[in-house]
Amino acid sequence: MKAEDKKRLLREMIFARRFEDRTFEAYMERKIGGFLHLYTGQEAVALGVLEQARMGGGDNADYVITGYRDHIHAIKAGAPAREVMAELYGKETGSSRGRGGSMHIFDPDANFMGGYALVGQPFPLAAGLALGCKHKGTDQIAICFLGDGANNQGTFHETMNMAKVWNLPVLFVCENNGYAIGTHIDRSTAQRDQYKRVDTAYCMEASQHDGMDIETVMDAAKTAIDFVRSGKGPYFLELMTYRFRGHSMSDSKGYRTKEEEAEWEKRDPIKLYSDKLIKAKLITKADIKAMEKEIDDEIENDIVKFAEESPEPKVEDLNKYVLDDNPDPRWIGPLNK
Amino acid sequence: MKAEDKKRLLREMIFARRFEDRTFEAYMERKIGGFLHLYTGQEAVALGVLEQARMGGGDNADYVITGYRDHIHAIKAGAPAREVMAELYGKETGSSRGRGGSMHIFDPDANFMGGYALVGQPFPLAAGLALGCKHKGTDQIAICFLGDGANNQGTFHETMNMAKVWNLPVLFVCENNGYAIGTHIDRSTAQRDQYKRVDTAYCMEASQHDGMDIETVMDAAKTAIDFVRSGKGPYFLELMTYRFRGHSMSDSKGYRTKEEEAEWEKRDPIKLYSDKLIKAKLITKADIKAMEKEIDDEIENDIVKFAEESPEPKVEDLNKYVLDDNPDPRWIGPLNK
Amino acid sequence: MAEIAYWEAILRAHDEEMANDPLVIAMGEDIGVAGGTYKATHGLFDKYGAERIIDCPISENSYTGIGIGASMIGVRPIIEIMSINFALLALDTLINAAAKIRYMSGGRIACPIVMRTPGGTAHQLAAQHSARLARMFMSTSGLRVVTPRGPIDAYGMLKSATRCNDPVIIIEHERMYNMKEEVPDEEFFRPLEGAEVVREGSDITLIGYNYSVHLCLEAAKKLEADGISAEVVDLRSLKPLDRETIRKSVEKTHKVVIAEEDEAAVGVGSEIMAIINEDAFYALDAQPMRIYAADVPVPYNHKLELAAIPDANDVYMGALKVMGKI
Amino acid sequence: MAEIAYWEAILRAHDEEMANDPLVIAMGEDIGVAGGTYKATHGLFDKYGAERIIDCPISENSYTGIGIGASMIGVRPIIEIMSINFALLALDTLINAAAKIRYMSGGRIACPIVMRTPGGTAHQLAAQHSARLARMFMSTSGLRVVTPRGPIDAYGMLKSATRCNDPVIIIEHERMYNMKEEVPDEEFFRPLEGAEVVREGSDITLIGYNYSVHLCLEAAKKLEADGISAEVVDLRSLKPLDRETIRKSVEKTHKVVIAEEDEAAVGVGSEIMAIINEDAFYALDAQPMRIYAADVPVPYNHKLELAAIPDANDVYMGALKVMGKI
Ligand SMILES: Cc1ncc(C[n+]2csc(CCOP(=O)(O)OP(=O)(O)O)c2C)c(N)n1
Ligand SMILES: Cc1ncc(C[n+]2csc(CCOP(=O)(O)OP(=O)(O)O)c2C)c(N)n1
Ligand SMILES: [Mg+2]
Ligand SMILES: [Mg+2]
Repeated sequence: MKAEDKKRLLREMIFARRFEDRTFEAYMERKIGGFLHLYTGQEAVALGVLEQARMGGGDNADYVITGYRDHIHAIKAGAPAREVMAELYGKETGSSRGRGGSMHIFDPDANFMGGYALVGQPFPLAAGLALGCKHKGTDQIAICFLGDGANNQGTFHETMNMAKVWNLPVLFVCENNGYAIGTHIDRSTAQRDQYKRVDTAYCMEASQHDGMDIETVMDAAKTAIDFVRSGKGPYFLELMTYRFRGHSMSDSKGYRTKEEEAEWEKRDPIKLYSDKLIKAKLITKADIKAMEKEIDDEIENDIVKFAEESPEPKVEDLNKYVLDDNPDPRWIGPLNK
Repeated sequence: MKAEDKKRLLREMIFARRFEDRTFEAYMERKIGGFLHLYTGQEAVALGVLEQARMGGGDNADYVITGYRDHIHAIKAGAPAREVMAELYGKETGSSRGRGGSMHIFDPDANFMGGYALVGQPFPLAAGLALGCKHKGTDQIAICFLGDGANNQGTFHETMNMAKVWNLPVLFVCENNGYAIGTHIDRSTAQRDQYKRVDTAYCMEASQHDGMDIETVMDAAKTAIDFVRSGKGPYFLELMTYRFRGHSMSDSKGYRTKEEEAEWEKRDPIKLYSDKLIKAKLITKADIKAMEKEIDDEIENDIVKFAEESPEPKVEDLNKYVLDDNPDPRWIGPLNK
Repeated sequence: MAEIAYWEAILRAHDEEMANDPLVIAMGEDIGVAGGTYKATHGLFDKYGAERIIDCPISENSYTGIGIGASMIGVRPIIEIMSINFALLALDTLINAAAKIRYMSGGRIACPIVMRTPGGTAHQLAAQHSARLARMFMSTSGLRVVTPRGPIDAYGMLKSATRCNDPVIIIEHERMYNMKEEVPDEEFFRPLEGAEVVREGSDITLIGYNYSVHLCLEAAKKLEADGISAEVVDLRSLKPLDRETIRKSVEKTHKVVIAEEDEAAVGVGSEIMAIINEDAFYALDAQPMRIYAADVPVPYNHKLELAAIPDANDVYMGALKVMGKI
Repeated sequence: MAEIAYWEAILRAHDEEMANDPLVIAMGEDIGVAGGTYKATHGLFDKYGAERIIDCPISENSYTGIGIGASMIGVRPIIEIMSINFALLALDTLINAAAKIRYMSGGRIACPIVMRTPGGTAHQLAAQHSARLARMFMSTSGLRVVTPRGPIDAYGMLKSATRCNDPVIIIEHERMYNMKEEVPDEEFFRPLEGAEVVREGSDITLIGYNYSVHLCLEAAKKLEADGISAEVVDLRSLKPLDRETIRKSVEKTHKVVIAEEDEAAVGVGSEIMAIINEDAFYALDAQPMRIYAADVPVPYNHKLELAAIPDANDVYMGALKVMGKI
């Protein structure tokens, strides 16, 4: 990887962190409503994996889909950050035109096929996207991010099986942060190592890696993506990570210890990567400070400003988008009597 | 096992075969309606496993639950065969009072907790029965029979996981006959060996055995049941078998070859066990003929007669059994105004 | 023009739509090698191959979800659920995903799936195979729900559903697959919206959908013998509903019976009653009436089963009552 | 007598019922160590332990099924589903198993489970967290469905539900958990059947359930200012429904508005409209009216969200219309 790219990647990580921090503030100011789930601490996972995929939308790019903790995935896939922020603000310029909110970012122009609140829903949808790619004969793949808790949904089992039986080009990325809201994985899941839930059970390629070190993530992702893209079938990639904030905004974190948090924070992915780049003399502390400043400016003066100034959806448009608003009367009718 | 018991067991197998044959006839005569799924060919599975469990109902006996192919399981658990037949005839004297039919035999007096049409439904219900046993502090266990096709339901995954996490006393018996209606397991299931779907994935004890040889089945079942009863948690027992008839009555069997059928019929569990007992000089061919005659008499003159002569439910009782018919007004009301 | 059965009509629509558009695929249990429980895809596996006629494991929620996922990028899956009772397993993906994705994405993503499934009571299949459930789909915004009453609609509506950009639920009936009707040989489409007056009449309106249209038609014949002229309306599309046709008919006859095979509570009949109250209350000359199934899980015993669901005579007697004849 | 919140009322009922009967257990996601999303089981994990306050993996269909299985042999599980939207995942086991097992077994096996779950729209949770869905349960025979409107019913009905031998679905509401009411200190039970006239009136009947009772009460106050005396009926139990109380009220006031937060199509309101037609058609002096949500998945944007659901003013305006005042 080129030095420039490494610096860009670090910038993306810092951007992700700052972006989420800023949404936190906006939530506190009641500019954002609903549930808000932040990706803080897990940045290396989505950014590292998607760095190895084809992003940006179009007929060549891969498809990305995930759960409700979706801002960073959407942005990395190519959704404009200002549109993501505008969505959180419930604006007409938002990725989902203000209809979806934080948990439901959609940007088909970036092949970002959505964030979903129902934890097990993205599995089959991802396999379906992969089936679509295969059916059309392209070499695009579908990438599905999901949590360790979500893996306990029945759709996990059903989908892993079909993905393998039909040899679908889909990469499942398990963001194993050890918790489903306040329930630790040991209390909910018999097999704590998520990749071991799929390797023998579905004869699927699967592996587990550190999700805090973005270079490790990228290496693992490259192997996985090459495998899937070459037509060998699905792959299950488990990345061990930790969320530094509560599950959503209303979380007291009473279910985990300060010691555990401190232990993980030592391995903050941004710190790890900064240190690496500094050590390799690709960047200085001062460069990073400048970068942070630039990011904050961008967030404040471009992204938040855009969100703040954008118009809300019109109330008279409430009934738009329920069904196709301009259907072909040949199929729809009304019936000719 | 005593000679007497071996002979009894052979008799039970032949009885099961003849009972199912007789229901086939009654179906052809339109005395039985709905869907009818016969256990022909698989007798060694239910009879062998349940021979090792505590049958007959009551506070000490184990609980049994299965799918729609349920006649033999119910009878072995202790449901009177005449009541099972009466149920198929839709009579008030039937196990389910004529309301359930072939797919829904229930006999709580025998701790037989039902046959269910929805293929994945018995998994969680079985785990729930086990949870109940554990909660009450008895050493009863729950035994759940289900097909290789049913294992593709999401409830399979969800239930295996919870059964292990909560260490429930439940034995899952997979009747792997290689088909789900007309779809061969290789076309529906990535991991053809069903026990390999659970061992690593849920850290569960699991093993695979021949399901046509009843002695093999009994040995495996003993190990499994001892394990579960001793409090070590759930066990998954896979038994390889074959159904000699179509899936249900309307099945043309066009999806499998005559050769495959012939191959399996060589290992007819009744033939295998008869031969063993004859070889061991515990029984003669003539004894078996006499046994068959006796069984046919019993079926015709007791069981079918009972079913034929029993009354149908009264139409005015249509609305009975929807809710508790004699509820305690303190909880139910109506509201005192 | 040839007389073909309901299942043949569905098969023909599948075949034509698959020939017309390579993006059309079919998914379901036993639809391929085994030819389909109701033969709706019979022979298509050999013609289109395993990649387009997809035999699914028994995983209703997820293969429906896979169909939805594929539809988000333009594939057009026709998904068969063997019995509407099993569709309960797929309600999450149907209601929380397919029905909502267009809206949640601000109109940016469509889910053009078709789901076909038989509802209804038939030959003693008992409680877990006899639900009707049209009501559950009809109450979900973001879905289209249609109920073809015979081969012409079964063919023409499946073709339209396949081309439509919305998720369409087609509710068939166990007892309709062998019903026959003359169907034109040339290709045609039947629209997914619009109720249809299938019999003109002036004294009373009988409203049905799916199988109950046939009960209404039979009752209308009986009423004719009594000198009562009954108009029969087939709702055809439960969602969106054609309120106009219902209103016009009630304004013409001033009397109405709504017949369905399902239980009454929060049923299609309740909704029709409610919209008649909203749209034509003052046109009513008599108390409107619902005909419906008993509020019980469907029993296995044949006599109980028959007692649990309405027949043409129940519709007929209901109409006489509304007419003040009994 | 102390003023307590809805969630505290539920917590108290849990605590008392668990103390009373060792066969009572609670199941759900995050109800134990984490104390419960709505605090309905707060502190009980420490008191009753992990075997009775069971934290479940995110496996709604199966842990509901496990509760049902346990109930078949006498255990009495109180199952929390975090949001009614997720209950769609458990509909198979609820509708095909819990609701049917008593009937299918000829009355030989009961399933005394309680399922508690909040439906309703609240603070911009968007389409996948805002469904109301009471209608889907209400249309299922074999279930009891209740909707406590405040702490007294939340406490007293949960206690009754726990002791009742049928599967009971208790539908709460995201916006009711912090509502307060004076609740007697001594133990009491509130029956699972019976609608309640929560405000007497003579000019018009406003019918609500769950959150919409509060909209009706607010509207009634406004109407009073206009000199209109509105009677408010809380349905309380959606299944079985207390038709008698509805009929009596309509026979008294001759005018009716039915208010719900859910979409109209095949809704609770449709059913109430239908039974009024059946039971009190000739008592109606004016066209009855339904007040309901827009037929859309609930949007995230706050203004759209508010526009999608009715408020007290909509009920008030509806009542004025029925009264012929506008
Ligand atoms: C089907 C379903 N059940 C329950 C919930 C409530 N819920 C939201 S997030 C969550 C935990 C998910 O944990 P995990 O998959 O590990 O993802 P993480 O939040 O850790 O990223 C739960 C239970 C839900 N959204 N969907
Ligand atoms: C949820 C559900 N989906 C589909 C069906 C239709 N169906 C009935 S039996 C069956 C095959 C089951 O195969 P398997 O579990 O292997 O049992 P077997 O019949 O071989 O004993 C199917 C698909 C059903 N009953 N339930
Ligand atoms: Mg997690
Ligand atoms: Mg099988």
